[in-house]
Amino acid sequence: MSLSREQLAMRVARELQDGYYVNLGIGIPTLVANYVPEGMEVMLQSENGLLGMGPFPTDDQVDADMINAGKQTVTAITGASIFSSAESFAMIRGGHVDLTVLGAFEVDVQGNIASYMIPGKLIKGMGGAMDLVAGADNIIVTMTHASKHGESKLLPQCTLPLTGAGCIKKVVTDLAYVEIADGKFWLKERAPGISVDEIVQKTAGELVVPEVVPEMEF
Amino acid sequence: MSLSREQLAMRVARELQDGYYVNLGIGIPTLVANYVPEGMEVMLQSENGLLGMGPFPTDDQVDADMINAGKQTVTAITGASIFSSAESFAMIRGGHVDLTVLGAFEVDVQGNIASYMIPGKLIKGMGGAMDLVAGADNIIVTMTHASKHGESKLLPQCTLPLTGAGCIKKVVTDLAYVEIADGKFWLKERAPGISVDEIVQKTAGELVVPEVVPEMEF
Amino acid sequence: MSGFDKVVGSYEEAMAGLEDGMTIIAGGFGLCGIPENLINEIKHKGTRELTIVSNNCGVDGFGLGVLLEDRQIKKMVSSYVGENKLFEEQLLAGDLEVELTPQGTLAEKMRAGGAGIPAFYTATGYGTEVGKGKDVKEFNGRKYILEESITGDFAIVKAWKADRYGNLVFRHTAQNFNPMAATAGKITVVEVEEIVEPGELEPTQIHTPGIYVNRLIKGTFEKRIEQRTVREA
Amino acid sequence: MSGFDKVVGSYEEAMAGLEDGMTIIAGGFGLCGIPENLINEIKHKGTRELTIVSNNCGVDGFGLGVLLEDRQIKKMVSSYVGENKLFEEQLLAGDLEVELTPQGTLAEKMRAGGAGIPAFYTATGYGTEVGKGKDVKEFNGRKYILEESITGDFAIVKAWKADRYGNLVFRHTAQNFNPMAATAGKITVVEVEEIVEPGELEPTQIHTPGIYVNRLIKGTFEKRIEQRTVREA
Repeated sequence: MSLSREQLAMRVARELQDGYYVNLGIGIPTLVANYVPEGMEVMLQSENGLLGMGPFPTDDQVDADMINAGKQTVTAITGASIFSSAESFAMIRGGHVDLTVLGAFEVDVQGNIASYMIPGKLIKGMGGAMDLVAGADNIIVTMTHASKHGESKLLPQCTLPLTGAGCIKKVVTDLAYVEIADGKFWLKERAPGISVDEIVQKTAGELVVPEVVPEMEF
Repeated sequence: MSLSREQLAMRVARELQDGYYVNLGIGIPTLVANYVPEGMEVMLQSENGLLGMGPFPTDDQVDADMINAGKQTVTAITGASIFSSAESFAMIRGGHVDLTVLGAFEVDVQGNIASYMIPGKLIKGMGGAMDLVAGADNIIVTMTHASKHGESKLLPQCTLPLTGAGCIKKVVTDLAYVEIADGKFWLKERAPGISVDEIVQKTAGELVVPEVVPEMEF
Repeated sequence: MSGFDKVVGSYEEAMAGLEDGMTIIAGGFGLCGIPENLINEIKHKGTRELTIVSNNCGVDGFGLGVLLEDRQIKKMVSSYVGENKLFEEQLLAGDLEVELTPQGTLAEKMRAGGAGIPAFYTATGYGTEVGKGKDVKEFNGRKYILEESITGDFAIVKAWKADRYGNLVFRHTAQNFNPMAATAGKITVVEVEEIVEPGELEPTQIHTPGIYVNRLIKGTFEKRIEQRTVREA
Repeated sequence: MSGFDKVVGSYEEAMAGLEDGMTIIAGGFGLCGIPENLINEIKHKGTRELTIVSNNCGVDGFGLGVLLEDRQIKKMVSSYVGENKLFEEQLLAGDLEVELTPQGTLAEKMRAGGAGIPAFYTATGYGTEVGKGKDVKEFNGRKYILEESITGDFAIVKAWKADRYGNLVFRHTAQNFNPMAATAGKITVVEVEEIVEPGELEPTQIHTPGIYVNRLIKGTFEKRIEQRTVREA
């Protein structure tokens, strides 16, 4: 079975380390916050200017002046700091965020990522995504391995406008955990019950498959 | 009689306007604060990160954490703000300070200024002076017209390392008020009792002298 | 004393001098911390052919979105404009120009504009559409693109508290782009929830020193919420 | 929980890993807001061949000046170094190198270093010794020079209050270069007068978010005054 959204988030959460400052993109990445391992503490950075993002507010805590980068009402945890957008992106672009998790439309064997625009269809803008992929050393892309129509999203070359060039090294999909190096995808783990054949078939870019491909653990 | 330090400061103070943000350099410029015309309010910027510098503290107000750019203990007035050096120079370099008053060793007909270094003799550094002359539109240089040995400080070309190139338009000396434009000095006012001849004689750079040169008022 | 009293008496006075074709830099992120009344005054004034630099363009019927209704905006410089249909319509019809700018680059361009830095290098956007036609330079083995700063004829800003010197404090995440916007306007206009007595704001805790502020007005705010998300108590 | 507890137990631990030949960025202006005990620890440690980036070099016998006594400094990057004789002696003897950098450029270089901006254009220093050999570019009819950012192996910072997350607040004008220095160290070490409980610092009033801070220690400070100037009461 391909991973559920929750399982994807659980797998990504295994990459967390105690004391990490983490920026989570909209969608599946946001769910990662629900699976921080016990005894571990991470601090969430929201690029509109909040370090130490807490859970959604209760009804009586809702405050229009307290939102996250997805424009949702949120709270701040103890130890949080709040600052300007310039300061927020100084943090991000200066490489101070330990881990960035974001979604994508496509990635390719060169580590390129396309995630913000489908010409003629979707022209909303990149928001902070270009800054995040350019500023972080440690990025995890989460997405489905293929589109609804079965088209691979792990390509020899991205077809959509890029969000960033040569910046992606780790991809967690609903089928596999794949790393990118030396112009190739490297299969590291498969989702429980998913065959290597299915992953190979749904990966358009060159994929290096080791003799043994362990199943993901959560 | 050539102007005293206090008279120099008084003459410069006539250039103040109500609501001006002003940066005063060390020495004579600092004295300008004592001659702000009645009913007028100016705010002093100190480049170590203080807008709204007040007088020196009384003995019991002295605080090691409260100093000005000259490293003297100071106070802050009501309405002051205190910030980082980057913010302070963002203000200065961004052209937000209305008037800058500073001393100099030499100025020349191109509006160049030399004020921070005498090779082989004085190598203390430029501090914030290069930022101030590059960031301000409205700069007044105050200095003696000539050295103790009678050598003019208003030159065809500065001989010392420059603090800034082409940035000075107004000079108040102990003998005259001179403007700089079109590669020439323009004599605008003479100190009370000082003859035009003496000014001409002590000005090495080309000086344009109008038919009537009014005496300075304070 | 009057020289530092930035308070003006009306929104008309606050936006006096705004003319067709000008560039306005606006604070706010989504609908959070936006100068809603100053925007409404621009709508009321009917100024046209505006270039607006703002992270977003409000929503249909609120925030900067209201300026789309009478086609007052010629061009938007934004990082994300996905919240309004009218925007999309005008964009597809060619009535509106948009310069998509990465959010961090946008914030930095405003800061640079206010700080006298005409341009800076950044890794953001290198190898993408954003980098096309821009100078590229390598530092320590990595490639960066040159981005130029932004300044505006006007900056419109929303703060929480101010004193009459124009010293500003922002509330929670309503700070966002406002401090940078405040530095980058030839004329910076600020609306606030509360004007306090001089001396009430602790000097080291002022987010925006009054030197950046030209006009100040106290407003009342709707503070619409774009995505109300709550959990069980 | 421990992951965010930046507090270390000793000055030795605070400066652990400092090696000969490293670059240290130091906060402070004159003797105001200087990390005096961290500096003393460097003296005690005897590390040599250091490049120190700091607006000033203390005075003879206090602040960074103490590192001159055993010739621990190879190079200073500063805007003003006129306060110590030992400095002048070593400079004239060729034992010490100095890179004079305009104060605003120095502050901006540190900020840029922390913010991932490898270089920026500035008008400061154009046409002077400072501009020699640097790229020149014209924007809107004015010429600017390209200045590169600075980062350090260590940054040493003095703050007033901190919580154990490393969130910092500075006191009065002791802020100066400290916030920029804090962003620009691979390892940023901060000494403070007081460590408060998490939550005591208002989130919007934190000058330096803890993300920039690696190690934190509570010290006691002499706070020497360089120019005591007073008026009659």
